[in-house]
Amino acid sequence: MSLKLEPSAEQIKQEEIYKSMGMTTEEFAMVEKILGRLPNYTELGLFSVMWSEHCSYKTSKPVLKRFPTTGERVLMGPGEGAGVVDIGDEQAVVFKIESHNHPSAIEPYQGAATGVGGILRDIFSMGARPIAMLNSLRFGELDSSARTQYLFKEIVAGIAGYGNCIGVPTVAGEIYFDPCYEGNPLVNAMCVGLIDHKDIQKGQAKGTGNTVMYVGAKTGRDGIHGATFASEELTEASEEKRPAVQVGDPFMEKLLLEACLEVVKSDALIGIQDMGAAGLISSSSEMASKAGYGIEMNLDLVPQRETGMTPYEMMLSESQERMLLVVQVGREDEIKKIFKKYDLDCVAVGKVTDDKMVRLFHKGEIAAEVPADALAEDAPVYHMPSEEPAYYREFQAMESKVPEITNYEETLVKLLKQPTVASKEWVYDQYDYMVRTNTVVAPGSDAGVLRIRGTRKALAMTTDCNARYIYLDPETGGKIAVAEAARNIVCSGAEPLAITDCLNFGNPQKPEIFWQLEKSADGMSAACTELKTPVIGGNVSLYNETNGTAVYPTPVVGMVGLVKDIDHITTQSFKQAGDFIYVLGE
Amino acid sequence: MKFAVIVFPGSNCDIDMYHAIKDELGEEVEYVWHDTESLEGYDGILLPGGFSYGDYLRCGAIARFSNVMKEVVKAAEAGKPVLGVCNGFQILLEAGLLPGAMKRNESLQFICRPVELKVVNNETMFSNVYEKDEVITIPIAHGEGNYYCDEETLAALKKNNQIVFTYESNPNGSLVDIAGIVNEKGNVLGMMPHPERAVDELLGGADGLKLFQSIVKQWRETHVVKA
Amino acid sequence: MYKVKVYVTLRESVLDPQGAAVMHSLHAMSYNEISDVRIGKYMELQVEKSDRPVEEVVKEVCDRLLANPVIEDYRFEIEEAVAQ
Amino acid sequence: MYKVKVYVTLRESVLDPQGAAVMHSLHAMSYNEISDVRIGKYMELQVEKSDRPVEEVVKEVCDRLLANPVIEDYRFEIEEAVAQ
Ligand SMILES: Nc1ncnc2c1ncn2[C@@H]1O[C@H](COP(=O)(O)OP(=O)(O)O)[C@@H](O)[C@H]1O
Repeated sequence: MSLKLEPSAEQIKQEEIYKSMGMTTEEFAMVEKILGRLPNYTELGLFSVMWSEHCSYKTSKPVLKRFPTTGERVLMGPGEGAGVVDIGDEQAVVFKIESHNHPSAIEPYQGAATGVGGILRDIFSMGARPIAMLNSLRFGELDSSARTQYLFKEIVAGIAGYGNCIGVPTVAGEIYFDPCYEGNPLVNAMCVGLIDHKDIQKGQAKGTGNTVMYVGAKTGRDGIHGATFASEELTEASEEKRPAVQVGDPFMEKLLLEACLEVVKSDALIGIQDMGAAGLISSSSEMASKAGYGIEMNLDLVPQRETGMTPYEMMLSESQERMLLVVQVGREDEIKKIFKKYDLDCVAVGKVTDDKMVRLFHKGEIAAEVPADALAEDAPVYHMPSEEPAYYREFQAMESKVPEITNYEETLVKLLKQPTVASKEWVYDQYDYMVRTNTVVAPGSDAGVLRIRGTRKALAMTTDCNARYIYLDPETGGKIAVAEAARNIVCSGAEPLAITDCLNFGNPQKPEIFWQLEKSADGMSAACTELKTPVIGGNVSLYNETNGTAVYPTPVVGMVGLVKDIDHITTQSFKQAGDFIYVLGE
Repeated sequence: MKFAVIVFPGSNCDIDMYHAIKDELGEEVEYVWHDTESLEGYDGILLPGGFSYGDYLRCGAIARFSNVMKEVVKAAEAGKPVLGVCNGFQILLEAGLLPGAMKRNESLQFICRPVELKVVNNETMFSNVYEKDEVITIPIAHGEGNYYCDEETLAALKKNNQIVFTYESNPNGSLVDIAGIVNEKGNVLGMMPHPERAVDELLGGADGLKLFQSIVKQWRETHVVKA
Repeated sequence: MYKVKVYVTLRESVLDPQGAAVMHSLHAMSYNEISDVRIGKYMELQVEKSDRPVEEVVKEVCDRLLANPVIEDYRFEIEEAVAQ
Repeated sequence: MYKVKVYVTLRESVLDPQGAAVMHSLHAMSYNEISDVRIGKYMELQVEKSDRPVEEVVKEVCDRLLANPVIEDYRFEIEEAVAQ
């Protein structure tokens, strides 16, 4: 049994093994205090992932607080899987953007593909049918290296591979090439879904005695984060067994999607949440904590793809295409029947308790026993020091200079040849942007536009962020990013509703980086307030650096707008000779 | 006329097909799940696009063993119109209802865009409303639409006038620009382009509608007693 | 139990777009000594003993599902394996 | 000239959606004796003699292009072939 090879609680403390999981001595002391004892290896693993930046937002929380998040139409703001905005007629739009930068840098095809899979689950776990995908990509200069070309090709193929297979059209996006992304490409994927108000789901585990069910793909050792496990101490050759990269199965996800959308119509369902980052532990502890209950699970019942998995491995696995459900006790069969139609695993693995604990059983023993709130809510929050960088002061002091152009034609042709400016047809031709036949405006215009069948309405959507502006002046740049998105929406004939954002930054422990983060959030907030487009959700990706150099601060804005009547849809192209051309603005 | 849209696990153009028939063509249509044992009562069978069983192994290879495929074969033998679009075409090839096989696109990339097709045979039950040699625009969206067959088969296709649609500008490497073929009897059509995506001007064109109208026209002529 | 290895290749007369692309990249990387590349599938099956001879089962499975006779050939090797 | 056979397989604990789907389908077709399917790639290369040892070239090509070391393993066999 590999369990026996796990270090003991005393060893963890004495040998500071928690450090190899990315936990500080102070944080370890907090855990010890919360539990009133030393954590065992599994429990330490739970805390280390749940308190990681990715799950807890421990350094970005203070920044996110600055965003305006409410508005007349906002039905659900940040906090759930995705935000929800009212679009009339008892319908709502659900959307969110998320990063998959680091996995894509290691294995571009699968990294990008599973990024698409993850954001899709965030949308359909809300009960919404995903209707469109968008993406925002950043690479090094295209001609700089074979590696960059490889990343570009594979990432695009990965997005196409997953999205096309599951049958959700990819309708818009943006791509920039700049040397700052050479070692650290950015892959942000956004998904937009449509829902009837009555179907909106929450990820919550309510009602003592209700049943916790596991559905979808089996759990394997994939994606247990490299930094958060001490593989050598576990078993020899365990490195071999634990690829940090997950492989996506869009076919499985398509079945899961259809099954979940059937299940949300059942009143036997109480809560549903995607097993994304930190898999079983994040979904279970968050669902329990949100509802003010606890969860008890028997890990022997978890469907497993590999043999001999430890509780640590099962709880931290990031195997894709899985969901956790809470179902009214006694009505499990109704739910099982739906999943059976799609040939999916659907297994009762535990129950809701009233003691606010996450309690895990494995082979007849308690493998972990931790307060749900402590995992989901009580991560420390850090207020990082912030400092205006020297480069910024230099730029501010510089005279602005207008480049001299002698030959307009030549300059124009040169500009159009820049990969960042050139047509992206090579990319979007690989995306099925038409499947489900609602795409009125395909990639190539300002925003993607989809009609809503059975109504006169349509939705316009775009992603935007000019990171160079943000680098030069984060606050103004942040405003520009939101304003650009709003212009793209308005130019499509829609009224901007709200935004989602993905904050891609460097290491926040550097005061200059944290300053960029704060300032751009301030700029975005100001623009959002002015334009009445609240931030209804988003994602943070920090530590985007190679060899100590950060990428440009890249807070990607995803915006959705409502077209009241499909007759109002406008596109970018000139329509006929003789029409007047106007320039608006300054 | 009543159509069945067969839904395999992983089909994703089922909805598009359904709405094309119901909203634009104005005929009756129902979804039929892959494990259905009978297709009685349906006058036309539609195999939609998508990624049945993830297109794992080979496109269409797994789907062709579904229960419902036995019924599709029966319907084809009975002379009912059977239309396979994209993945549906691939399934018909794997099932042997049409000759040949699909390879990956020459570019090895998935391609989604509207393309021009020529109606080279307008005498089938799927193309009788088109003009001969009419050029129409219908979108493609596939990664494996590079049609292949051996020389003998090709000669037979030509001889029997089984090639219905060809690409004006070959997007995928397909043999002699083949975009769609019928079986010898003429009641099973497989095509890579998506006519169901081209039935509404709002979405960029309606050239695909005539294909469905052709089916209905032929059916009326043979089934509806003229008053 | 048996471990069965199945090799599925495109028929010789069929052009292999994937192989061609890989060869193209190899030449671009200056591996000029590589003069041909063909890409097929390699499958490993685990087959339990049953009342039918394993060869028969494997052959049937290859003919029916694993290979497409219109464009592919296959061959297989069977090894007796020790159950774990 | 050499004929080189390269086998690329997914690393052991990496999910193999293809293999899983094929196995599922085989069971639906009642081939219950088949208890596991893993699907990988099989490639045949033709390599001309050059001043570098063929093993070295093939290994390099596998590492650089033919296999993805993050999720795949490979092995190869080299046969001396008679030029036609
Ligand atoms: N990654 C992508 N995915 C989908 N569509 C894209 C992507 N990148 C660019 N596009 C589309 O290409 C068009 C042009 O993009 P871009 O060159 O960034 O110009 P702009 O930002 O001025 O609209 C837009 O319609 C955009 O939606």
